[in-house]
Amino acid sequence: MSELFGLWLGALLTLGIFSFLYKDNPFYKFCEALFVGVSAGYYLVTSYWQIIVVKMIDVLQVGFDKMMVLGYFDFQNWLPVLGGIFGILMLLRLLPSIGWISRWSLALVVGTTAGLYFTAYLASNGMIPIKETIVPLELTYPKLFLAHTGSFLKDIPATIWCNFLNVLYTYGNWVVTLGTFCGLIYFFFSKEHKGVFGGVAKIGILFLMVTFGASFGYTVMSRMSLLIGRVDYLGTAFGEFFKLLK
Amino acid sequence: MRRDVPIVITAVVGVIFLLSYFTPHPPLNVLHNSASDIVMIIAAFSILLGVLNLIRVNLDKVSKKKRDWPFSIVLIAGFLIMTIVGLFFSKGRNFMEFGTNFRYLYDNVYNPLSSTMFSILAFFIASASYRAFRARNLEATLLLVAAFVVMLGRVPIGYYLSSWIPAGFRLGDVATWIMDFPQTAGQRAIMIGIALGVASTSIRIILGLERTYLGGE
Amino acid sequence: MNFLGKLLGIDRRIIFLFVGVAVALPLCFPEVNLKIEITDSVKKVYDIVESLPEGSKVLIAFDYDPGSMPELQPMAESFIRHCIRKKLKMIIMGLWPQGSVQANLALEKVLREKEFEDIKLQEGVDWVNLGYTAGNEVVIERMGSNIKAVFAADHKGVKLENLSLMRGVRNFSNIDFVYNLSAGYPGTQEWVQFAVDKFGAKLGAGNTAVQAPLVSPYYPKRLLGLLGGMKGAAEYEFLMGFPATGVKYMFSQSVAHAVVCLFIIVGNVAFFLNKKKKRQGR
Amino acid sequence: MAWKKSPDDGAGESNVTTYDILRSNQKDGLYVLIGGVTSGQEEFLDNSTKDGVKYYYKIKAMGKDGFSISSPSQAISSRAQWFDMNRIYIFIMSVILSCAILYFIFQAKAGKELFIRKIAGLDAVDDAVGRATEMGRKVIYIPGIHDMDDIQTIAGITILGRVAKLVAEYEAKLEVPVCRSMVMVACRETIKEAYLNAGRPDGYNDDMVHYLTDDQFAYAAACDGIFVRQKPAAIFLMGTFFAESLLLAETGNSVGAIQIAGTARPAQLPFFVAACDYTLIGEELFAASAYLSKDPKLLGSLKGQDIGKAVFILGILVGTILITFKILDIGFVFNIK
Repeated sequence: MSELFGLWLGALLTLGIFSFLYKDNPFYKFCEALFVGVSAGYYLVTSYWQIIVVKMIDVLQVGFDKMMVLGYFDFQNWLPVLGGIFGILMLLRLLPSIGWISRWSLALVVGTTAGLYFTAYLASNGMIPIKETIVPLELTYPKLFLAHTGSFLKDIPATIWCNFLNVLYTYGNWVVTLGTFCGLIYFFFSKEHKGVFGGVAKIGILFLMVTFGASFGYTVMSRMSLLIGRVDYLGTAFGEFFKLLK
Repeated sequence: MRRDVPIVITAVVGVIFLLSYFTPHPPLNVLHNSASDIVMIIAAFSILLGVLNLIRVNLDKVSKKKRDWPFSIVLIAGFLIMTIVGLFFSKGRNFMEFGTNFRYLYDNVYNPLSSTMFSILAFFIASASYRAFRARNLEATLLLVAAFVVMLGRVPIGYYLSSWIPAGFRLGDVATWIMDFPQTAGQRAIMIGIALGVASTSIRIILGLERTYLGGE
Repeated sequence: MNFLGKLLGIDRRIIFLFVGVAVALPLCFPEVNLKIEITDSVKKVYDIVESLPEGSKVLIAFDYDPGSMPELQPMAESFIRHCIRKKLKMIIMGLWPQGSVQANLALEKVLREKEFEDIKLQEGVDWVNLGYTAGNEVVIERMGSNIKAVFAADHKGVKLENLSLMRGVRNFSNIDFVYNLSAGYPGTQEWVQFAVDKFGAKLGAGNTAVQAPLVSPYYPKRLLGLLGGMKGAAEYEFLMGFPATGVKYMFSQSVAHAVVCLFIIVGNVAFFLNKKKKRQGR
Repeated sequence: MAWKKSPDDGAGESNVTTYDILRSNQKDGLYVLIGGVTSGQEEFLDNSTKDGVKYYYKIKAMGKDGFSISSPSQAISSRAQWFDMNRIYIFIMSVILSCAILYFIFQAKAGKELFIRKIAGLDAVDDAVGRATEMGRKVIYIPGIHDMDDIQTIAGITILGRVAKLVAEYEAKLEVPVCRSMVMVACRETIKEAYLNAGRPDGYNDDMVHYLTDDQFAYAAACDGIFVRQKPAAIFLMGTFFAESLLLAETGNSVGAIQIAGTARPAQLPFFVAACDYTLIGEELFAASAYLSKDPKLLGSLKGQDIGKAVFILGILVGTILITFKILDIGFVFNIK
């Protein structure tokens, strides 16, 4: 029974969110408020159990045991203390007179981020794409074929099209190298986009537009499937409801 | 103390973590690996600040009977129920196991709300593409054509529309070509740019040139 | 305002309505049978399962969560259906915490189907569910030397030694086919890099539409077959001669895509006519 | 470590299927299984050692019908290094990049004029805030959904500093709903400082920034509610965004707000391009705060970035030519281990 109740509750909330598509209304406001409250609670609970308990208290416990039983100090197990101290400093915000101390925690977090991101991004976003872009370019003529069925006249459009696509695929790497080059030129800040430089930058923008269009079209499918899943869920819930009515 | 200590902390910590990438030697490697945990712990503590702010703002709405105040009661109630159930009535740290009260709320309240909000994207993606994909100029046309071809190339309609062409050259193959070549090129240019932007921002932060988030005296 | 102007600035709720109907209506007519072009990579998975002799052992890795159910659950169901038809032994596991739960849902659903009414399958003999283990690709790597070192017991806590199906299963060399359902990390990429490259497992996979192009370069050499998105799920059901959820969803998705495309076309036609009119008016 | 193949490897019936690697602290002690490889391989890398400790290894060849164990290896110990030689090239790249950026920062400090091209999205910031003032409606600023441990969030907050100063000067109204508690604290500090610099410290209050929830979709639901009910004149979306990008941008568009967005998440850029008036693409997000501040030191760092870009472009061109004519593959320089 509680399972069925849960299903209907979920279905009702689903409808509440969908109602926003028509316009803002009390039903949506209710769902929104509930969603914000419940999710804030969810994150509080998860942070407590999975971070404070697992990543701090448990680790410290092991460090403490190592010290007591094995008699040696394992640096790694005591690092969470650092997090704890700066976490508590953060909470000093609640006391207006010394709230400014929380800036120390912010400074620690921001410093860590700046240090780690510099190399991480240089590696994953800088070096690796460059390595992947360095590939041999095709220097030969493409193989053209006259007709795919034997009779050229019968299917001129198809043949032209096939050759066209064949050429596109043969010189694909040229497109990648050229596109990466022009795209990077677009990002130059300290040179005015004029003359030849401006022209190349313009081609760069065109490449970016194709990129955006393609990844937009690419995402449509997965978004549609999410909606299909939701609508099917609603269908199941209503199905159960009508079964009960009968 | 208010202004200079944070700048020193940022600079010192920044340099340590920058170097830790290149040094597999203790204690730097240990620090490098524990960095995300330390930050997570700080974030976990500070979540209390946000939650108290949320409660305060909404209590304020209720007490002053501001617009839509009844919904603030719903919000606070939702928060309290979820928190109390999760902390005290759901098998402690195994709170997400099947059969716990917390899990029940997660599956039947949180999850439907979350996945519905996610699925609304299907509607928005349709209205955004109707409005944005118009052949106003060359750039908009390329955006439109690329989106259109990739969208069609990935479902059976694309196959029906181009079934007169021999296999290997159909709409789906054009879509693949766009994804594999020009799309890859654009992505790479963006990614490399980002790497440089991040590097420069990091250096500005470490040098203390960007410090608005630390406030003034 | 004239008609064209109205059309260009159409209330987006009308578009919402069309999309909603396009998605919901096809779901109400599951009988409609779309003709589906079968992709080679899907046929490969089907052929491999067809070629396995009765009693072969198949490992099914469920690496996704409910977020990807619409795409991957139909794939899981039809693969399990195929295994039961061919009387194969199924070893189920998950690298995602929710994976083995999804597996149970799929298994329960298939076992309730009419086709299998008379078949009594026994857990531990005909299938086992090893549950979830944390560790991502390291789990795969360690399974390569000894599965029992990674999974001591199944999801109900029964020791592996006491499961007759697991007797004689030491590592990938005792498994005839591995099928991975993946929605991201860890998933097919990790299975290819560890199970296939290091231990020579035979791997087929089903991926979400977003993931599929990322792993398609592995096909056909390192990845023997691949199902991509709802289309892949529908194709497999088609091959099985058992159109079910996948075909139904696929139909819905096609109509929805068509509606979005039609709107784009209408928008552009209206845009150009309007521009022409304005030019004439001037 | 390496060994010789078993004679049975690849030979008929009693084929070796796998090699198990066993390890111990003592030569005759208890050996524990630490990993394995399939037949045909002769190498194994042990990543689980403690530095300075001596280890002994044995190889166990597993066949279908049984196994055989090798005699113990020589004592081996591993040792930590102060510099990871695998990362030498990225180190060099880091040094070049840092030097270029620092050099131009100092040049700018010394008073050298630097040219920076126009960035349309940022030139529109003024208009957007001005419009909000005229209409008497709010400016809403969303600094993404990640925490302070993401550099995009930090970039978003530094841009907030510049926008908040404008808002203070124009005496418009600003609201910043946030998704993370630390971001809330940082945003408050930022806005307070901006109001102070604009000479309007009394215009600031803490309630301009308020926390909603950590959850991405609940946050999006609440922000959509705020958009629809408050009908802001301008919306800024700057930082890390995931799927909620379009939920926010499309609702913002429907209420007629001027929207300026920026993110370095390539997957979300198309949605901002489709639904917002202006979009800062990737690197432009990181350049925005320097651009808006017009501070020569910050602008200098942009010039330094361009030097890095030139080096990368050169690397790609030279590398491609060399590999096309089969002279040399310099890919290893950019390899990351």
